[in-house]
Amino acid sequence: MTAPAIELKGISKSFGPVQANKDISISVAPGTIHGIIGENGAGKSTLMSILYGFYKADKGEIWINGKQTEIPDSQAAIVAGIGMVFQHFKLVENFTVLENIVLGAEDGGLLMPSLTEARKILKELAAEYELNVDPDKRIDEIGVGMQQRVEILKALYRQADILILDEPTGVLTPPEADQLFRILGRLRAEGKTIILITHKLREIMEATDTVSVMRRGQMTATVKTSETSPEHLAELMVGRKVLLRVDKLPAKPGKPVLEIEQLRIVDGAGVERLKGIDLTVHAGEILGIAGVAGNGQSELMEVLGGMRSGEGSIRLNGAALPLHGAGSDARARRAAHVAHVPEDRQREGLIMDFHAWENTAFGYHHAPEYQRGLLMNNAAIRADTEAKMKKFDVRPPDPLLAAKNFSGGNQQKIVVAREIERNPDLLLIGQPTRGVDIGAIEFIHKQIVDLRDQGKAILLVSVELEEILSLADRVAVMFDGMIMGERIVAETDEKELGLMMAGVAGEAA
Amino acid sequence: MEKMPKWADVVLIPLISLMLAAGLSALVILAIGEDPVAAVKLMVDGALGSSYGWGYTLYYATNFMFTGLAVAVAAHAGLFNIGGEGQAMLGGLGVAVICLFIPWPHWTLALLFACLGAGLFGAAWAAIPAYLQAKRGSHIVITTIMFNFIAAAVLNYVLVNVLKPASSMDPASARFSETVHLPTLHELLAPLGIAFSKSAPANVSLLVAVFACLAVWLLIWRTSLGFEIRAFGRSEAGARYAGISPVKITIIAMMISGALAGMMATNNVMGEAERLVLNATEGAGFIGIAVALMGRNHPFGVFLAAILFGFLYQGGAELALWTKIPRELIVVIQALVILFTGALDNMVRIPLEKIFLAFRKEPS
Amino acid sequence: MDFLTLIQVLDSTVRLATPLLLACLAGLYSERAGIFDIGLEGKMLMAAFFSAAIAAVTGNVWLGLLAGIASSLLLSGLHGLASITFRGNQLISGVAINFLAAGLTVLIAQDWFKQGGRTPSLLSGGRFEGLEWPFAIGPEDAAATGRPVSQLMKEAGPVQQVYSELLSGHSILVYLAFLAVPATWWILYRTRFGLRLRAVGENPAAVDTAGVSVVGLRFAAVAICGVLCGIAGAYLATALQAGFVKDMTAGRGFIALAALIFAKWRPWQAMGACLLFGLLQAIALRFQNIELGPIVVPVQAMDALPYILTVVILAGFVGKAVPPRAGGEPYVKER
Amino acid sequence: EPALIFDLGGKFDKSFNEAAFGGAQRWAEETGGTFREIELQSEAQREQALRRFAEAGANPIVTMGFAMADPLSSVAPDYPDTKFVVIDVTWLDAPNIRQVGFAEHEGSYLVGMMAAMASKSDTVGFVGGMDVPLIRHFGCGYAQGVKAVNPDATVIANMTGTTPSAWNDPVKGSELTKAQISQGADVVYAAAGGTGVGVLQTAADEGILSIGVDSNQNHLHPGKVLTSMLKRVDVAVYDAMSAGDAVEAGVFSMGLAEEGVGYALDDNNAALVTDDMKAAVDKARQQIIDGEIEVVSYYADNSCPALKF
Ligand SMILES: Nc1ncnc2c1ncn2[C@@H]1O[C@H](COP(=O)(O)OP(=O)(O)OP(=O)(O)O)[C@@H](O)[C@H]1O
Ligand SMILES: Nc1ncnc2c1ncn2[C@@H]1O[C@H](COP(=O)(O)OP(=O)(O)OP(=O)(O)O)[C@@H](O)[C@H]1O
Ligand SMILES: [Mg+2]
Ligand SMILES: [Mg+2]
Repeated sequence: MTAPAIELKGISKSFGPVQANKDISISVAPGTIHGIIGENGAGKSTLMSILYGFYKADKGEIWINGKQTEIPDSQAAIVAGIGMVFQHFKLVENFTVLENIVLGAEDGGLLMPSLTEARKILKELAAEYELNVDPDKRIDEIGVGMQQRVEILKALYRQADILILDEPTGVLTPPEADQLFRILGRLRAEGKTIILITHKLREIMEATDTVSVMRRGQMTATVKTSETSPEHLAELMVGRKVLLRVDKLPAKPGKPVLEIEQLRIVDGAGVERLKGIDLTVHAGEILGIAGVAGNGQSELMEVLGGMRSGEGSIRLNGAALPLHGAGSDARARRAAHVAHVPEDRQREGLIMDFHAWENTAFGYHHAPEYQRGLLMNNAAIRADTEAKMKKFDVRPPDPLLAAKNFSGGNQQKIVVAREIERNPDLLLIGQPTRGVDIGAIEFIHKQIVDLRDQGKAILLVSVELEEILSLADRVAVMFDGMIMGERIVAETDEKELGLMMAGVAGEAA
Repeated sequence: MEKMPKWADVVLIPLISLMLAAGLSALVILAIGEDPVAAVKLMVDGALGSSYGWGYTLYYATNFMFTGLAVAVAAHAGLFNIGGEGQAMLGGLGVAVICLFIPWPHWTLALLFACLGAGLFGAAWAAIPAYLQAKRGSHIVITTIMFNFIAAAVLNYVLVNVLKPASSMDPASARFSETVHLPTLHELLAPLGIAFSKSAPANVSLLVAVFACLAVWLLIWRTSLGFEIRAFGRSEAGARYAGISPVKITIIAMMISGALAGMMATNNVMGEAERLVLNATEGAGFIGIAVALMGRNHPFGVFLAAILFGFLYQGGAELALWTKIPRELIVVIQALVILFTGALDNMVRIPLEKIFLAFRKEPS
Repeated sequence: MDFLTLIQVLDSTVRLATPLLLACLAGLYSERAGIFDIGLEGKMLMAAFFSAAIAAVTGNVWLGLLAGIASSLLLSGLHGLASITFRGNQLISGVAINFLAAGLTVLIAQDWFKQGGRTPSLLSGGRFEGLEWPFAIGPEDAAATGRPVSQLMKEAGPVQQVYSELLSGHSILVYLAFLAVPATWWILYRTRFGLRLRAVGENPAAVDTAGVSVVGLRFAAVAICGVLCGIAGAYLATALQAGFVKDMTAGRGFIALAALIFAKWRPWQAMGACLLFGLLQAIALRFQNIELGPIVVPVQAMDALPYILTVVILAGFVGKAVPPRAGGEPYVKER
Repeated sequence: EPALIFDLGGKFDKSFNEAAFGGAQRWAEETGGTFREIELQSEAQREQALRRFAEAGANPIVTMGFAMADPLSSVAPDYPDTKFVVIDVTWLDAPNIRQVGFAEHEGSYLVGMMAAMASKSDTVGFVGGMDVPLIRHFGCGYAQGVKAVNPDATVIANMTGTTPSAWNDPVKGSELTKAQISQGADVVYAAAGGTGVGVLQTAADEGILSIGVDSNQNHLHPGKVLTSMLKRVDVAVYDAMSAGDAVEAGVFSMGLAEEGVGYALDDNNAALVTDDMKAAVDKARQQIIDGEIEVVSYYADNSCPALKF
């Protein structure tokens, strides 16, 4: 029997008070693809970063090919034959592809010979694995799919036998993802060992040989893929049976609330991010926007929320909202009864160092009920916060605790409470349940549906198709800054939407 | 969960940093062959042992309160205003213009307008780097440094070519008229029957500075503008989400900061020298950095730290007067305070956090 | 202005640009590696003092140079400790270092020499003296002909004037500084070290995950910065002048910083910027107010011009200065 | 106990302030007394230093330089029992200030003559410190001396700056000297406080002669400093300290007759000063004292017959 390619024994790691990995052990056989799944924040990236020497474990042992190996830094990992493609790429943006690949793996003190040599090897690798990239393009000139290839090539150039990929398909379209899996298959056939982190059960089922499940820093199970099912894995992931559909009555759409026509955005670098969007959201309905991350959904939310300017026209209840200049900022949007739960609550929706009560006023800090003469009425804000915390079951219900000291789900509840309780005409809500535990997911979903049933319009952006399918009434798919098509949720399925997400246009709805 | 209780952050860390700085300073004094204990005694005596000493300590402290507040307000907006020196110089120009060219009937009125003039000049000098940062992305630290030098050149030019009276040799403005003379603590306290040294320069600007501390506290923690400044300082993306204009807040915060730095001139130019001289600021703009760091950007902390530095300054002047220790000792102490409370903060913080974490873990 | 005067102004430009250039290149290494350094001034000042002090005591200028470099390196180490090891604020660390140098130099000078914070004047062995090139007009020619050098120079042809006045006669550190420019270019763009250095200033995580030590690279960059600042300081005290006086750097560290931004962190352009700023200084030194027809440019305007130009460049009105992307940020892996 | 306040150039400027220090030192050695002293770092400190010494009971308080005029005028009335002494100020109106001025133009005249006699190129230089009437006063006397010997000689004059930092900028002194040398000057007179150190250094490096000021600076570069224009600040300080708190207030002028100014002759420059030179200069000295030669003062109508600034 051959020794496992990787064996981790009792790995623990904490970041200050956060225990990211607790006594984790895992073993991966050589020449296999091993999947790792788990909710956001479960500790997957941390574990792999430890294996790659990026973080140092507090406790535990690493065995590579049957030998105990110290991996104090990435150099050691590379020497041990490990390569890793991080969730967030580690590339030098204004270097060329070639320079990125040789960085750290140069032979000799002079650059030119290394680059010449690397160019040759790169050509061979590209031919062998269908990984074509232009070695002289700068990283900031190529797309994310290309950048991922560069990362994979970096590992192969360093002759990695063990390849770790952290959520590689999050930024890829389905066809790109398919190609990736073909390449992985070929690598496996050559005897390389691959660890694949993903949230997508379908990818696990299709591509892996074995799969491990992580929950809250612990390894809950390792099973053969052939001996499990998506439902089983989901249960292992969240620790109990998962409710796949939200209970809700059919929508009763009313008059149009939000009408978007020919909306365009050109970013600072001159790239067109939105290429003429037309959308309508009616009162009493939830319109979901599906799509692979980075296809313009964030920009759409930002321009609607008043965080950036654009061209075209948007009307709210028939009245035009300015898209740039005076009156186009987020404050004006709030005044027009548009509420916005942003995609990234920690970066945008909250000030992490502010107390909960300050965050409750955040964005509405000019509201008359929060003022007393020239000063802010802190007492009123605190009382209001307490009421909202109670209603949304925020734990602990302490307005004086800083936002960063709440758990992700409770942070999200603070944001959702702040926005929904304003009783807006239009709610923009992005990734409402990202990194939120299952109990909070159900609660938040219910709040959204309730708001709809009060006859409000809701625009929901999510990269989780499942969430869209269970929550939205209508769905529009975005690809490359355009709407590929709209569907009634009840009349479509994952497969059709997946094709549209890949840029294959469906017939207009 | 917090890594460490708030009091440790606000009190313990600055205290330990200060002790480290003090310890090293003592070593420096030892190294140049002097007795640190005697030096400290002399400093305490000279700075706090008499109303004369207090008068100077408070005079310096007034300067540092203004510049410390200036750094603190900018810091709340996430901006490092290293240009307090230049803004204070321009503030001096503002005061000189107000005092020289307008015949004031009474000092109260003059002070009011001097505050305005100084604030306006200081704010204007800060507004340009702020605008360039907000609109054109120029690094504000570099631009404010550059503006310090430009301010020095401007002041130099104005003093030599414009304000210098024809008959005079030194590059300084004419003396202000008697009517704009600000009452010193001696004059203020005499009616209350309190005897205070006649020759110490601490004056009514001290009250302006204390009032400024209060006003800044209100502004930062009690007004929606302060709320926006703090929010922007913590997260620019968050600010944009909340409808807080980064451009507007950057410019406003820097202008408030510049105005505060400029208002220092009511103390040193109007209250003390009663004319504008070259280098009137004597580096107070830079000391503001140390003061704000020590005071954790809180007005009350700034108030305390300003008095500490006022003490250091007056004590240091006494040292230079009565011993062989050069005045530069204060510069070294100032450097060490900035180093430990600012740059080497983590050196104290990380072990402390570990200790607190260990204590918390054990019971559970 | 006649040709010879022009050459003389340029000659003085070269002398005055040298400390700027050395400090500017020092900053270039540090900032290209992602460590902002507003402490150039302090390091130069420290080096100026120690080089003059040791040269005065030993009478050997080379020992002085070494001492200057060592003292500057010490401050670099402090900056590294604060900004790399303890991930502190690089700007604040720089401010502290400037004050530390301003205070310590006077304190130590007073303790050692009791001359009010200066060193004794350096005698000839304690200074870097000008290197007369072969065939350049010099004192020997004056002695041989019995006429002053200035007269001989005036009568010489333009080539000889450029050769004797502008190129010849500078101290070895001047030539070293100008040689450092191509050397820096070569290191930065043609060596492995340069590639890594530039990378660590752009994205330290990329360097880290590529198996190269971020801390090591950054300390190396900061150390090179220290060495160059040390030479710059030693040049001031032992070549440009004959001894240390307090605050003798007089803002040159900040002008160098300005030049670095002006040059957008590139070596050849850094030389250009330093020569330009050196020229401004040379003009301001030689002429008080400059009359350009009806307008009189006050000397203060010349003094302020480097700073104004830098602000203009920073504002992006004339090209945009984009600093290394990771500049100023400590590399923090674990929050 | 007397006190001494140095001006911004600092106690060891080898020139003006150092001369004062020398006088105080001599007084201390001869009487065994002690004195307080402080070196100012900035304009803003002047008043504090004055007050601090007055508060501490120092008497007399000797101060250096015209920049003390303004602070003195506001501090002196507050301490009527304290005697203040100020060098280079003669226009204040206070009963407790002793104001000492020097006839710098007379001393400068003498060294100007020597410069003209030593020059081979018939071109001599003058590097002034801060551009104020006082320094023009120096330059004017110097130029008159030069022209007296050689009416065709050229005098190149430069000022270092317009602010007090001009007293302490050796780099600039050095650059200005280089410029003057390239214009043919082979004797340079520095009246620039600490800046002069750079002037003398460069002159020595480039092989021309220089003339020091205030203190005897001949020893700085033996054999290369032609002479020094002595301004007996040391005597003024010594006298004031010797008189103690009984020092007489009022305005005093010290010229050649009072031996308040002169030129320096010692071993370091003996080889440079020819007998002819010495004879001519000593003769002129006597003639000035006797009123046979009138050296025009720049102060008379703020202009100079022999030199344009
Ligand atoms: N560098 C860090 N410093 C401090 N805490 C961290 C750091 N990286 C991760 N954490 C914390 O450790 C925990 C595990 O994070 P990790 O990134 O490993 O999760 P994950 O399973 O990869 O999640 P995701 O699916 O979102 O990528 C989280 O609570 C996270 O906030
Ligand atoms: N650096 C400091 N120096 C002195 N006191 C401080 C400092 N920082 C905070 N405090 C005081 O500590 C208390 C808590 O600080 P802080 O203002 O951040 O808390 P808070 O809960 O927001 O209270 P508040 O609403 O009164 O501002 C307040 O009374 C404040 O004045
Ligand atoms: Mg992850
Ligand atoms: Mg508070």
